Amino acid sequence: MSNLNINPQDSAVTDLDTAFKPDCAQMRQTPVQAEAGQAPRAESPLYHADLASMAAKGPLEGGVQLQELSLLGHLVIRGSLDNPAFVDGFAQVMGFALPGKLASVEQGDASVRWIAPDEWLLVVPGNEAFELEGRLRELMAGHFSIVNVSGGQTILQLSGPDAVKVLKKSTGYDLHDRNFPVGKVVTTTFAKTQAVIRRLDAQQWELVIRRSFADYVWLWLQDASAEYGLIVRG
Amino acid sequence: MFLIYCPHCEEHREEEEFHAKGQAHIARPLDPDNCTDEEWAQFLYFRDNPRGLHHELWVHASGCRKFFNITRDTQSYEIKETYKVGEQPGVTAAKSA
Amino acid sequence: MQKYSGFGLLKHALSYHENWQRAWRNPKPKKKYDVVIVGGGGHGLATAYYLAKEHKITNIAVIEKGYLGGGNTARNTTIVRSNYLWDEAAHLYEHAMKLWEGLSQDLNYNVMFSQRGVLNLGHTLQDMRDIERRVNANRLNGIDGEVLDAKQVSEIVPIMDCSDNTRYPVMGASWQPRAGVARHDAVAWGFARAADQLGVDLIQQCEVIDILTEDGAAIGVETKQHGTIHADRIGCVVAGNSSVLAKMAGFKLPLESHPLQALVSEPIKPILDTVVMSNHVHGYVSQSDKGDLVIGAGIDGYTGYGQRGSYPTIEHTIQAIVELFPIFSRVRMNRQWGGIVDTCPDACPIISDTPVENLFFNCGWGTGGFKATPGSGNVFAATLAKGEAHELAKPFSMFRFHDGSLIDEHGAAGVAH
Amino acid sequence: MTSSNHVQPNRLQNGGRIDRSQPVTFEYNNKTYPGFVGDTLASAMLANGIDVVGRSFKYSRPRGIIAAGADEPNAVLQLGATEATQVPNVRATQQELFHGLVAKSTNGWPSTDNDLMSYVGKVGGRMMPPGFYYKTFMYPQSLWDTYEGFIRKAAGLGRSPVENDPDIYDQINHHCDVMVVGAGPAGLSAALAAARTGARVILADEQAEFGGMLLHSDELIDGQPAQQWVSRVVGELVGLENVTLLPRSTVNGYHDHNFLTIHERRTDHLGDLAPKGQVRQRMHRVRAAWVVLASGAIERPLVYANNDVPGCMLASAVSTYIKRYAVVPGNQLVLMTTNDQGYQAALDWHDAGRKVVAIVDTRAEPTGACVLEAQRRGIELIKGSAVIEAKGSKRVNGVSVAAINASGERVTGNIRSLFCDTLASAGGWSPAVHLSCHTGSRPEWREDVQAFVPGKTVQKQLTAGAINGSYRLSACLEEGVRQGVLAAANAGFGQQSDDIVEIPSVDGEVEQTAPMALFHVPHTKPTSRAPKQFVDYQTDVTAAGIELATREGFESIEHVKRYTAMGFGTDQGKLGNINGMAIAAKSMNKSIPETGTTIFRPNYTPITFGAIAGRNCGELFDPKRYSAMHRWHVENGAKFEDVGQWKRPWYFPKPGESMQDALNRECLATRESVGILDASTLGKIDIQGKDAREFLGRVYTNAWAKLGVGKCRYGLMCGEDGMVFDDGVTACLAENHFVMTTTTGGAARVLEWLELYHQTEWPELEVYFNTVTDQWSTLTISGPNSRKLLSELTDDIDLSGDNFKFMDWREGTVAGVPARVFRISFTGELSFEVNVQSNYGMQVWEKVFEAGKKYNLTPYGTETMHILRAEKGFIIAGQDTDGSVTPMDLGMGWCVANNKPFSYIGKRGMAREDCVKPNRKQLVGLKTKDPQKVIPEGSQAVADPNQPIPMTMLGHVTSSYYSACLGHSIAMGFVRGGLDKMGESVYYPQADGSVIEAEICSPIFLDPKGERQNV
Repeated sequence: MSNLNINPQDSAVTDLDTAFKPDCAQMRQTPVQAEAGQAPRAESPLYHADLASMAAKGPLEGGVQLQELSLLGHLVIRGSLDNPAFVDGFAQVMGFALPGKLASVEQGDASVRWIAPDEWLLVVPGNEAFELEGRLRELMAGHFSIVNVSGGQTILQLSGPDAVKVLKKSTGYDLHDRNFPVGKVVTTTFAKTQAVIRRLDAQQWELVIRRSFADYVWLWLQDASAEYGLIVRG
Repeated sequence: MFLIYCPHCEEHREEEEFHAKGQAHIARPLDPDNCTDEEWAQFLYFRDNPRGLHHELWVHASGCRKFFNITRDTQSYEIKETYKVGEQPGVTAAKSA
Repeated sequence: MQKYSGFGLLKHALSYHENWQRAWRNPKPKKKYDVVIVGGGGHGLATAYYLAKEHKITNIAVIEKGYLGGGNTARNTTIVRSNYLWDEAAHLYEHAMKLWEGLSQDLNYNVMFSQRGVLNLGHTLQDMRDIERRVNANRLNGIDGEVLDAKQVSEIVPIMDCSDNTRYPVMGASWQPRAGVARHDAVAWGFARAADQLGVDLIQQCEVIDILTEDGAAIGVETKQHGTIHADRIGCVVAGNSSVLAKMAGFKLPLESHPLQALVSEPIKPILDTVVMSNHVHGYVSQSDKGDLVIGAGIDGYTGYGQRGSYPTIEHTIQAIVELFPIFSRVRMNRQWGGIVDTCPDACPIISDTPVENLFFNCGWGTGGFKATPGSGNVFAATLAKGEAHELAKPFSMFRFHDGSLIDEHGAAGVAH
Repeated sequence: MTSSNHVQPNRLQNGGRIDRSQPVTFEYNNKTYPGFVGDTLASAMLANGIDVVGRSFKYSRPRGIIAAGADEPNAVLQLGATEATQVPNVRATQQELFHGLVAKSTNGWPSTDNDLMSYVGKVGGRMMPPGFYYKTFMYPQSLWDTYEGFIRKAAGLGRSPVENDPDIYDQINHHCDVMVVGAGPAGLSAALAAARTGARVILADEQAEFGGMLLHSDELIDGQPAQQWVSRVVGELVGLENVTLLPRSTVNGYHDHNFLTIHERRTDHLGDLAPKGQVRQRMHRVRAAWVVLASGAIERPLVYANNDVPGCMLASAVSTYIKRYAVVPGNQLVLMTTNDQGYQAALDWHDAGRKVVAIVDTRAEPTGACVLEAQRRGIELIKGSAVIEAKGSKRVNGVSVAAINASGERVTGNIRSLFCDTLASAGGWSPAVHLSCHTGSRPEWREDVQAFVPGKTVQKQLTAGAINGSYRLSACLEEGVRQGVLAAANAGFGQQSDDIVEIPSVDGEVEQTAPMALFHVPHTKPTSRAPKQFVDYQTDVTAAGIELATREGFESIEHVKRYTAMGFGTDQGKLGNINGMAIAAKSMNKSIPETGTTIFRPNYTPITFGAIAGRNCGELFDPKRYSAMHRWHVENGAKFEDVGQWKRPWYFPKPGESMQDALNRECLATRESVGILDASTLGKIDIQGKDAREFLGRVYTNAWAKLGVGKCRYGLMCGEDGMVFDDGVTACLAENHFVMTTTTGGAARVLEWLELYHQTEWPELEVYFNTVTDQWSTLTISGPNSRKLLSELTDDIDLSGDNFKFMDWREGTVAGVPARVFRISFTGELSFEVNVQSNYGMQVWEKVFEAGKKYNLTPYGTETMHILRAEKGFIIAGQDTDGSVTPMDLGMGWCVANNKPFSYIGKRGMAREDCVKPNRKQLVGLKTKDPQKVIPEGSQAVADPNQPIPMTMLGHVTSSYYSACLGHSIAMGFVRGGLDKMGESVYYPQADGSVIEAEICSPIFLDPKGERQNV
């Protein structure tokens, strides 16, 4: 494949209608009572592993620490950097600009990761996702999309002196400081699935993984970190 | 195992992140309904399959999910260049001949 | 020409094996032949043999750029079976199977065809549906086959893990008792010796660099080492290099040449006396008479003429073998290698005339070439002799890709629901 | 039983690098022997005077230890104290000794020491030239199986364990700037030079200790003993954080783009079984910017008569055993050499206090400094001669020496017999070019060093030391430094200049004089009649065998190799290949370069399957994907079906219920009241953008232009060939917003398909695709009571038939959770698909069950889903399609819109000549004459069951079930021209000889008007 009739570069630019307001169905996906407190039970992808009681029982010594940051708001944001209405819209709502290639920005309890040239992952507290999507849709225009995937993935934090060894067993990507400075984000293979890997500091890493693979990744991480000792954080 | 430069991520990645999608620059006929069976078959099935320089389509499946092109020597497996869809190869059999 | 036999061997032993004749001559090519076969692999040599034997055309040259049987013939995992799904393929492969069954005697060369049976495992409900479908079709086509359940499979291969504890438990298998393995090099050498005996010139170290045509018809080949060699008809049997030759003749083929890897363990005492194949977990294995576990790996996704593939492909195959045979975990892998397989969009071969008159191609066997060797040569010989496709070859014309009459042998895989 | 503290007859009182403070015992063929930590199994066996370590594969000849490393062909043993820890084919020269090691020789019956097969070997030996089995066992044909049985008995070396492996293996990935292979003098200096630039360096060596030949060398580097220099360099490397040192690690494969695999043996020196919690072996997967190969060279033995009698050894191995392990493998030595280096073995032997009977130098007038050294020790030197034959059977007891001509082709003098028990031969060196060949590069012959060296390569590869044919220590050190600096500079570290690392000096290095090019020692008899002269020991390939191969016309070196099996052993011909090529060349009157070399493939030395598989086995072989409700399914006794990587509930048997009982119950409950299916695994793709609608029209076969907001539509997806490959329902959420569903197995494929066309064909269309498969949990509530049930869980969705029509969707709240409810049906019943964010899937599922009790809400799995849809004649892509059927073949022309302006994917394909020809196989319904009989899926249809084989088959059964609701079996299948054959009979011959007759009918067995779903 790969057609020669059209040059996507040209077409992308020529067709850009930045005034257009896409008509999409935004949906509040978390119960309204959530704020009221008596919310229906929400289960994160690793709910069944009951990390909390593992943390209570589990060892306190070890070279690797693992924690699930569950039930956060995940928004996949798609758009073109050639579309000012998209770029500025984001900046106005978030107060910071979309990060460039393989970079991330963290401000307060919001963080955004570069995923692809036209794709970013924005993570915010679970109960803010809906309102935030609304504001973004308000201020953005032209060709863009926002998809709420809060139920479809989860975040694992891996830290400790041996965390990098566990990662080296799991991905072929080069994790060395020179190639993977703090703040960098890469989407890559992870064991036999994928993960969005972000470096939080010298010894702390973040994995964004898909819900249906969470149990597999959990099994894998326990196995890979066994020789260093795994501390589970509730 | 190949080490492939993704022109979208702008860095080298392991082959395991990519899928090969066959020969590049095969234009879908603009008016399929007026193609002969044979013309359609050429688009559908018939390939250069060269020993030597090959322009091929790959996708960064486990990365940015973007398709792009590679010019590769199918004998030595050297990758001569990678370039985005819609762009033209800089290295061709004609040029290197 | 001396006949091979136990007695002959004894006779030669007494004379210290000093008087063995050459297995084949090393002739200088003539200027012109009735038929030139490009490609001295198993299929090309078989073609020459049957042309001479069954069609009495003996003014033939087989032109090989390297050494006889040095391509995929020397690199495959030697599995021979005929349990294909569609009638066209099933009849072609069964034709080959029948020839295999008398081949050693026919060639007076022991190709060590060992009918130890082949199991094609099923790991999902859809696998089992496809197996039922294929075996039923085989039976009605006169091809031996049975559908086995997991228990029957474990009775045939007790060392395989047929329990429910595996990631993809074995649910059953198709079983073709007449299938098996053969000594790959011996097949090429046996056909070569027999063809030579019938007067065929085997020209090694002779590379074709152009196909000569005159108003739309092929008249000969230009070679690097021996200049022009003319021929009334030309048959190309060059597997992975088919597209390269087609280009010389000015047309394209519906082929992609991919690396296909294989590997062997160190020789171990006999422990596996049948052939086990699993498409679902991607691995197949048999044990050779030397004791090596002969293991076939998956096909790499890219075009490759380098006779090597990517390491992850080997890893996935070994994972599958260890999953099926956990006891092999401490056994060691000795060597790996790769071949170049010319794959067709419908996973079936091309045995066909071409846009160029008097030029015929036999290619596209993909991963299924070795098992077809005698059948492929046999029908291609008939095709070359008569100038039109043998009955069994007709469905495999390259022009089936124009009208869409494909014979989809991997279609049955389908997608999961 | 020998006592463990008995003396080791061949062990020297002092010297060597063994740890005499750590004595250990080991078992060989049921006898216990002493040894030391620091020994290899081979050095300990030699120390204990064990001569015979195995029987040869073909001729069952007694064999002893020849070499000291990876090149050893004979000492290949079975290791393991327990069944589960058996390891076949362990090379004793590479196995470190540990306390309690249990080893057995592999061939030989009743025992290796006196093997009855050896008589067969002696007598039959001459009946077994290369390729003998191609020439025999053919007649009568019927006996081949029997013959083969005998051949197979002889097969194999060691045996596989028959219990599962208790050890674990894993993998780890590395990236480095400079990968140095081999830690001898060249490798160490290369690694140090590169490391000092700050480059990331990995240094790997197959041995337990770094240093290579320096570990048994007397030479001085920078004025210190070589061993001190080694520990100084290793010391510095250990201190550098940018350096990774891997001892006991064999670089076994060199792959494209500088990807290397390293096999590290982490615990094999500690015991049979890895200490608890430890990884036995680890594969390192390395991506290197630059590679320095410093893999050294392997000494060539000379090929002479009976050169396989135990006691025949490599000269360098003799030195290694004496100097590194303090083991002298005999009492009286005869050394035959073609070069100066060979002398060292005799000098070491003499200095160890044992007798050197003579040095036989094949050169007419050797003049090197080594000659004076030998004379200084009073060793007899026999010039211009060769050992043409060894005597003895289980141990050398003498040799025949004779003068040979200058070219080494003829014996020219009388035979002189010498008594000795050890014969060392030094035939020169073969660079270990193996790794450089793995990526397709062919080695090149260098006349001046009489060896193949690495050839041109496209890899970012440098070479240093003996692999280049540079055998002098000073040269190895210098090349190491220069290549280390160059590799680092190429990778962007330091600048390429000579003064970064000083090149170590070697004191008092003596000039080497020219070696003689001799491979095959002549005999008084022609090769064919002389006693066997072995080239490849492990495969019993002899010089006569190679000559025979060429005589028979096997002239390509690949032919010779394959015909004789030369190089096919577990040592891959490390000792024999070059000699074999030389002999083949000579017998064809060609030069070695003309004859060419065979190409080496991975692995350099064999590695366990377990290590290659790593952790990707058992539970972790492939991911298991679960829906948010999986825990509930497990707790409620579901049986699961593998669909792609998903674990889907197959059916929910009650205690004591058969599968069919369960299916009947699930079907009836759904049709009579209400059932529920977890449909979360269906692929879901969110599609947004101005041109989303246009895009759908191009990838689906039917029309999408007019689908209104709030509506759903079923669609078929074809390839460009017009063959159906996926299907599903897509809903219009808003004017520019759709959600597409795909088959469970097709999800990833469809998303990539959409991206492919968007990115490469229609980039001008404004649309974005995102997977939301995991985002939504889908609860399919189906059955006449589904509306009642749902109404109890929602108060903001008007479920009435008038306001919520079939194929509509609504947004609202279900069980307190925001939901999208689709009124679509795959069962033909009134049916609602409730989609909630997966974090709430389990919660809603449970609430639905609470409310569902009074309606006998019944969970069902994929099998019941299949039956219910089959009763309605709905297809399942992948079961009722196989990549070779068009929508028309499926009788689904209603789902194809040919008036669309854009020529959608599949339109042209399905218009091809063969796809529109009449009488194609078409999908129809099948009613069995015996209503209780269920046609097995996969059965093949024929018109006349009595026709002869091969029968003409009309098509096959794709779906077939017993329908409890209808009280009879139902089936769908393909029949040639079936759509025009309604009412006609087809027959399904079964394996048991029975035939099932069925009538062709509409595939819609239940509620053809669709009233049940439209209430």
